Amino acid sequence: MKLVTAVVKPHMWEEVRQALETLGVKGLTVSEVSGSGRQKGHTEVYRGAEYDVSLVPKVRLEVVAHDDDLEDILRVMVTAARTGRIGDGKIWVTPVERVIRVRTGELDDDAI
Amino acid sequence: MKLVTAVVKPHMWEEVRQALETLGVKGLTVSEVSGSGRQKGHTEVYRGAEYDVSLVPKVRLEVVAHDDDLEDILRVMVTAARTGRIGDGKIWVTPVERVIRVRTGELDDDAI
Amino acid sequence: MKLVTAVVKPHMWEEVRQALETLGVKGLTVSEVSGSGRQKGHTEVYRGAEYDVSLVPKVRLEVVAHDDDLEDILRVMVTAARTGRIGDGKIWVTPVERVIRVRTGELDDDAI
Amino acid sequence: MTTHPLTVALDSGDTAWLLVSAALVLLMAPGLALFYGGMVRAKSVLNMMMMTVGALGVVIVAWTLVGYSLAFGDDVGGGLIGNPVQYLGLESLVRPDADGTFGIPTILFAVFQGLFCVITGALISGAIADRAKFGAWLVFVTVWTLVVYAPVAHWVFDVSSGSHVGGWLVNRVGLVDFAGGTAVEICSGASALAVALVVGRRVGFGKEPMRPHNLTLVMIGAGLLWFGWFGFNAGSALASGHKAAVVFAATLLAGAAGILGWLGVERVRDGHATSLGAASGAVAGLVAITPSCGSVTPVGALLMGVVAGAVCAWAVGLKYRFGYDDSLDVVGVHLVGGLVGTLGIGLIASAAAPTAVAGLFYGGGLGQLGRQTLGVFGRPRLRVHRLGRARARR
Amino acid sequence: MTTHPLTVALDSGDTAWLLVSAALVLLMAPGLALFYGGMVRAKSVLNMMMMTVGALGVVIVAWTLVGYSLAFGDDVGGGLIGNPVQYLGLESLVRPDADGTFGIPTILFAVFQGLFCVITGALISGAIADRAKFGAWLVFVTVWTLVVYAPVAHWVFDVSSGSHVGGWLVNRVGLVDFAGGTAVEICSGASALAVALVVGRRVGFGKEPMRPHNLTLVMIGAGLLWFGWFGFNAGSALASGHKAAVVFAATLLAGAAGILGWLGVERVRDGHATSLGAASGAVAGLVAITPSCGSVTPVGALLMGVVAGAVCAWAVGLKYRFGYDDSLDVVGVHLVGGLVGTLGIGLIASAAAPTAVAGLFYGGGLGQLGRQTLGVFGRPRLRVHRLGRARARR
Amino acid sequence: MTTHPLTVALDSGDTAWLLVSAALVLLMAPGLALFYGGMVRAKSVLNMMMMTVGALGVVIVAWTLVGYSLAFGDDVGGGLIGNPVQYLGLESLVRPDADGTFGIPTILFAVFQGLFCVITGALISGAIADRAKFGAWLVFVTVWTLVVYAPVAHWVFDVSSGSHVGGWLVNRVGLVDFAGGTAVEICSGASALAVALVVGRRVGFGKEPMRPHNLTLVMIGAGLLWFGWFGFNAGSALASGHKAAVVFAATLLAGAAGILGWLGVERVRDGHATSLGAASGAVAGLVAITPSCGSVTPVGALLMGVVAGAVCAWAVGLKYRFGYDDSLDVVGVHLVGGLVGTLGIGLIASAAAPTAVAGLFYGGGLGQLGRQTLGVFGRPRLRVHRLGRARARR
Ligand SMILES: Nc1ncnc2c1ncn2[C@@H]1O[C@H](COP(=O)(O)OP(=O)(O)O)[C@@H](O)[C@H]1O
Ligand SMILES: Nc1ncnc2c1ncn2[C@@H]1O[C@H](COP(=O)(O)OP(=O)(O)O)[C@@H](O)[C@H]1O
Ligand SMILES: Nc1ncnc2c1ncn2[C@@H]1O[C@H](COP(=O)(O)OP(=O)(O)O)[C@@H](O)[C@H]1O
Repeated sequence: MKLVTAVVKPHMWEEVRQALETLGVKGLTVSEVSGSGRQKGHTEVYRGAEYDVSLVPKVRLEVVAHDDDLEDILRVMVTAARTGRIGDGKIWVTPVERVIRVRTGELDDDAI
Repeated sequence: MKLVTAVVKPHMWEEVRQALETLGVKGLTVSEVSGSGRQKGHTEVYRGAEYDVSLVPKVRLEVVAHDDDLEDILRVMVTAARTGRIGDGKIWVTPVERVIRVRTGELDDDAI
Repeated sequence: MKLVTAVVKPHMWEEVRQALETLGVKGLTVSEVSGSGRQKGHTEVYRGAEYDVSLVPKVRLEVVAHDDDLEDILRVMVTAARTGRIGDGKIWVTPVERVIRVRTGELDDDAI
Repeated sequence: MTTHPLTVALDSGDTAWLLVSAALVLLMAPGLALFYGGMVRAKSVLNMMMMTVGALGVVIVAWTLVGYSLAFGDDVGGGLIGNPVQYLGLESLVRPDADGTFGIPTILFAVFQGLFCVITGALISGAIADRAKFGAWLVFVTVWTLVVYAPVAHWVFDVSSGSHVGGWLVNRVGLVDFAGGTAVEICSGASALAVALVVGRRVGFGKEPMRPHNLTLVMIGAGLLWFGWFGFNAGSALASGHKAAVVFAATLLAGAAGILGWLGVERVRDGHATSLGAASGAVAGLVAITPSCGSVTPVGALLMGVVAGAVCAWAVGLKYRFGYDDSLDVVGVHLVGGLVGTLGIGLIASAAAPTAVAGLFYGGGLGQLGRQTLGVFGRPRLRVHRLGRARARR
Repeated sequence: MTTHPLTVALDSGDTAWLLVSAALVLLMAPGLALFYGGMVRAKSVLNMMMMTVGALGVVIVAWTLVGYSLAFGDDVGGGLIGNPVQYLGLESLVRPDADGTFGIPTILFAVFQGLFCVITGALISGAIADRAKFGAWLVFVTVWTLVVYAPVAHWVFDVSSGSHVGGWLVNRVGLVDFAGGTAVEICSGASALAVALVVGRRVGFGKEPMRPHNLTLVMIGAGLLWFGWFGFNAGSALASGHKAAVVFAATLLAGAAGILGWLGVERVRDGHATSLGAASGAVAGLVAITPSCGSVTPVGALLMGVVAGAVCAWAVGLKYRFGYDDSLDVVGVHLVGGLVGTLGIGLIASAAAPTAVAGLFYGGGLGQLGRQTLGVFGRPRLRVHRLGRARARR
Repeated sequence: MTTHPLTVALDSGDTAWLLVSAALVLLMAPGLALFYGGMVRAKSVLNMMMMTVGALGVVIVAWTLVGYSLAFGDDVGGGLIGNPVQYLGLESLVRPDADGTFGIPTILFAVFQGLFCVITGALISGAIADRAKFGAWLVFVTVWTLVVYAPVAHWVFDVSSGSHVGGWLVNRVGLVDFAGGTAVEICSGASALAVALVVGRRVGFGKEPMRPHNLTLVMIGAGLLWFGWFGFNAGSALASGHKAAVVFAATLLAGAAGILGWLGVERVRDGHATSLGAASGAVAGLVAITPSCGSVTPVGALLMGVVAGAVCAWAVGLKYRFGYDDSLDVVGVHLVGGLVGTLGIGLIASAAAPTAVAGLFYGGGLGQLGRQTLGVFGRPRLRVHRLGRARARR
């Protein structure tokens, strides 16, 4: 099993979620984050004083997936989240050793 | 060493924390997230227009643990977080290669 | 490739970001979290009733890194985030199997 | 009801002040909604605010239709209540010839009094925060308006006509209650205690932390409340002159001193002052000065405020001891603060003040203290009695 | 303009009430900013609030320089507009001898009316929330002040002088419009419709969810608006007396009933009442009572409020049917509510009320209903016509 | 102090307006708390708001006990200060026979003036945001009330009695200062500069970004402040009539023009207008019109506002150049804005306005400009001198 973590632009996460749903992937966890990278932040001016805001708002999606679904998931995620402009974000995959569904106690592949 | 990530219902995290404490596990990191899965979101109506809110608020707990403690931790977490209703959440375990305590520079098992 | 996750004191993250920049590491993802550990929370009193607030605000930094850069990154992070007082936080490293840059579709080491 | 020459006696200055006062009391509704809304947990804030706004809706309608008549109509039942159809729908007050009793339009007096009822009713909602159904609340507050508030108002506020037995608390007993320490503060506090007991505790009361979620809202709310309170108290003078000015000053002074009283207790007991304490202290001071604002000198007002602030700061802890869940301390602040103010008149009223009554410490002997005590403790006993029955039935 | 003895006629009470009323109407600007600001998405809240604040800046300047003269100057063009240089910069109103027309200082009347223009203009911004450039908005609202509002105000509000043809809607047509149902509510609603059509829809309208981001702000805003509305309506009596009191009562009652009307529709249609509904219902009731506050009895005001609340609750859904994107429902609340109030006078006006006009249901026959209809439907046709041209040019 | 016939001269309209004005000035306290509270970082908001609320508590008590006597008592020390025991505890003002000097109750005047002191004191807290201990602040502001504010108020506001040398800035120097440009704005600004220098900079000043955390709060606060300012300025007329109306209009116009002035500078300098700029501009305009509101025509008020808005927008940058950390720009807005307004009188006062003084551009020559300059620059020198000593001792 794998954990797919995607950091994408804030208004793209809904697209990604819908794309995943077409694959039958319904479970996912979403959180608000900020990112720094090639995309520049912006400058705010308050009473003449400039403040550099280096962080850009992003949304992080986490999906625990079966090994077999991984390629499909990555493909639709990249397609759905892409705008082609700097700051589209990153996706990374880490190995998962155990999964448990709290409600039932089901394990691993059954729990996803 | 392992990283245990648990996504649970918002009002259950305190139970989980207390359950972990009985094991002597004190360190953990908590964040607010939203989840989507089998549990349905809800509909809000503003001035007659319906808005589907598909995400459900959840809390994510992250615990870096010794390999030996893993089973205990999973057990008490599942027990403490379970309500038996849809949306109780997921727990997943990923391998950890290095751990450092910032204050002392202690490493790995000493740092947990 | 590795994922370096650091949980540090809220006002230290900017130092860490700057330290990483001196290494040429620009990409990172930041989120607000709360932590529990050795550092005590505080007590708030409202109308004579005491409320224990056990969680302490922290900031989590996530950096996906090349294997070769790992040691340098850990070193500067620990140095930059250290205040020497309890609650300085933890850093942990997990293995990463795949990385994708959404904008270009570049893979793995090219995508970081 | 023929046209009579008294209608020319409308005073444009008095009317202006009462127009403003009524608007100020209306503003107390959003003020209270924010004050309460900031004190509950985040998930309850809209429900909390809706209780005040909903009360505004139904109470005003009920008051217009029959409430005002019940409170200010000619005696029915030996002064227990006013004639419910006398000013039905307030229709008869639209014509100018309905004016004349005071220097202000009668219809303005009617809505000013209606807004008192709104605030008193909305205050109660603080005791059942987090666990009241909106629909049930609307029904409750409507019934309460007609069955609890209107009679009490008839006894306390209906003093205009000497032939009315209504107003007996003031006319006969000799209670001094300028702007509603009994009808508003004690009544809302006692009703809140009753309702909190009937409705029962919140799930998790005493175990889960239920922290106020937004103290900035609490501060905005307290600010608007205080601002509105000038209309409440000084508007109750029903004229713009020396009396209103003395009352205004007392209202300012007691609120300011209330802040210091509450913060002082916090400093000593908890080690540091809090912003919730400052807001609560101001409100406690204002509650206590409500009945007494026409009876004390400036120093008396300061005393009243500082004592009320300190006593209420201590009284909000009682609910943990006695185990009733008065979520937002309506009892601790309004019932206790109202008692401090109403009984305090017996102690520190000054004959120099507009109501011209002297309390014990100002050379007036025990007489007024007795009258105040009588005025206060006649009614609550009735209510607690009824409440006992209500609980027994559960 | 020589010194004349009328200047001694200034009434301190009337003046006090108008000073307060003008301040209250100013407070409607932040009230509106919060009401609107809470309703947009989080990313637009500052832009939304800036539109009101910016309108306050430019409209007041434009009004001071020539707007007031255009609206209240002597007739030019057969009553189409006032003489734009008559009160240039309001300079001539600084001297006491400019007073005398009413019991209040003329300069106070001028700024009171200027604040009406500010609110009317700022209301429009709700229709183009999320997609207006600040600079373009400032230009628009300045031009609109001089080209749309000033003439309409000349027709509706300039009734002081019998020799003026301006004020013809009131003087000649016999329209009853106490505080600006046509000039303010219908005008802002119709302008909003026009602007929403010209500017076009938000990206994602009808697809993306665009939820109000902060209902607490909406509540604070609605509270301040209501408070300010007392100045708007009862201040329009231009005197502190019986008339102002009746108007004040109607303003309170209609707002309260509006809450119940809107919440009732929500309960039936959506299954539960919302806090946005409560705030919107109060505003809908206030909109409808604005033209009619001087013409109805208390029960009439309750009726007006409950009907306006219910009708507007239904009307805000129209934009989805017709496909125009009126972001914050200026059309559904102000245009529709303004129509309810203005036409409703023809039905439920009572001869007992200050304007002494009887509507159909109060034994007045169809006459006033006809006059109200004529007053309302003369102008919008003109405007829609112009709009058609504007869109064609795009 | 015997009963004298003058007490019948109380005017109910004037009294109504002053009752309202005093309530409005009280509302400036929460307004200021929000305005400041929104501007600091999230972690400081409650501390910031507490400074205003705490000041309200202690200043009102100090003022009631001896402050009012110090400011308005009979001369002591050759007019340096008033007799501190003359109106001890304001007790003597409770009886109606204490009235008579103006058409309003004297006790009302006393609390109105006390609220001025509250606002002036609370303003100072903006300069030391984020780094003041609450307890120390309470001590400071109490001492400041009695040692700094009361004497200055004695020189500027105590003009009622011709035999008083107090009021010499107005009576002798001929300074025109309608509602407190010197006593309030310049005094708070100069005190703030002093305190900021003594307390020193925030940790991280000039390095760490210290962004305002909640501009919506700033906007609410600015709205309440402006609303309250009508009471501050037009209430200072102490009567409801032509003068109050002219002052009211000027207060509205200068605020609106201030918005445009500040936003204009932002547009040119930074490329775009901000909501913090709009709020700040309104306040800057209001600060400048405070001394001058009785002396200018409407166009003069617009000028005053736009210049103050622009100059203050530029002046807030000075702290970075000179390296003092005036957290919320009390110096840049209140000291500078107060100077613009006070000196501006010498330039654009119009003889047509209530104070009947002509400035340089309105044909009045250099005389008034000289008097204004003298009035302003006599005192600050003293204070800076004292400050130098204070810093040297550190
Ligand atoms: N090495 C990294 N580790 C973690 N997150 C990263 C890393 N690089 C980029 N990110 C995340 O991806 C986002 C987009 O990256 P950026 O470099 O701005 O654009 P792009 O991916 O299009 O080149 C960043 O805002 C950050 O949240
Ligand atoms: N595949 C997944 N990857 C990541 N998070 C998941 C996944 N499936 C579920 N979750 C998280 O677990 C929560 C509960 O899941 P849900 O399917 O609603 O209920 P249950 O786990 O009881 O079947 C979700 O809200 C989501 O946050
Ligand atoms: N086992 C753990 N798993 C996850 N996060 C941890 C763990 N231990 C500590 N943390 C995080 O590190 C923070 C600091 O830890 P703490 O024990 O308070 O201080 P220190 O690391 O200086 O000993 C905590 O607030 C928590 O966020």
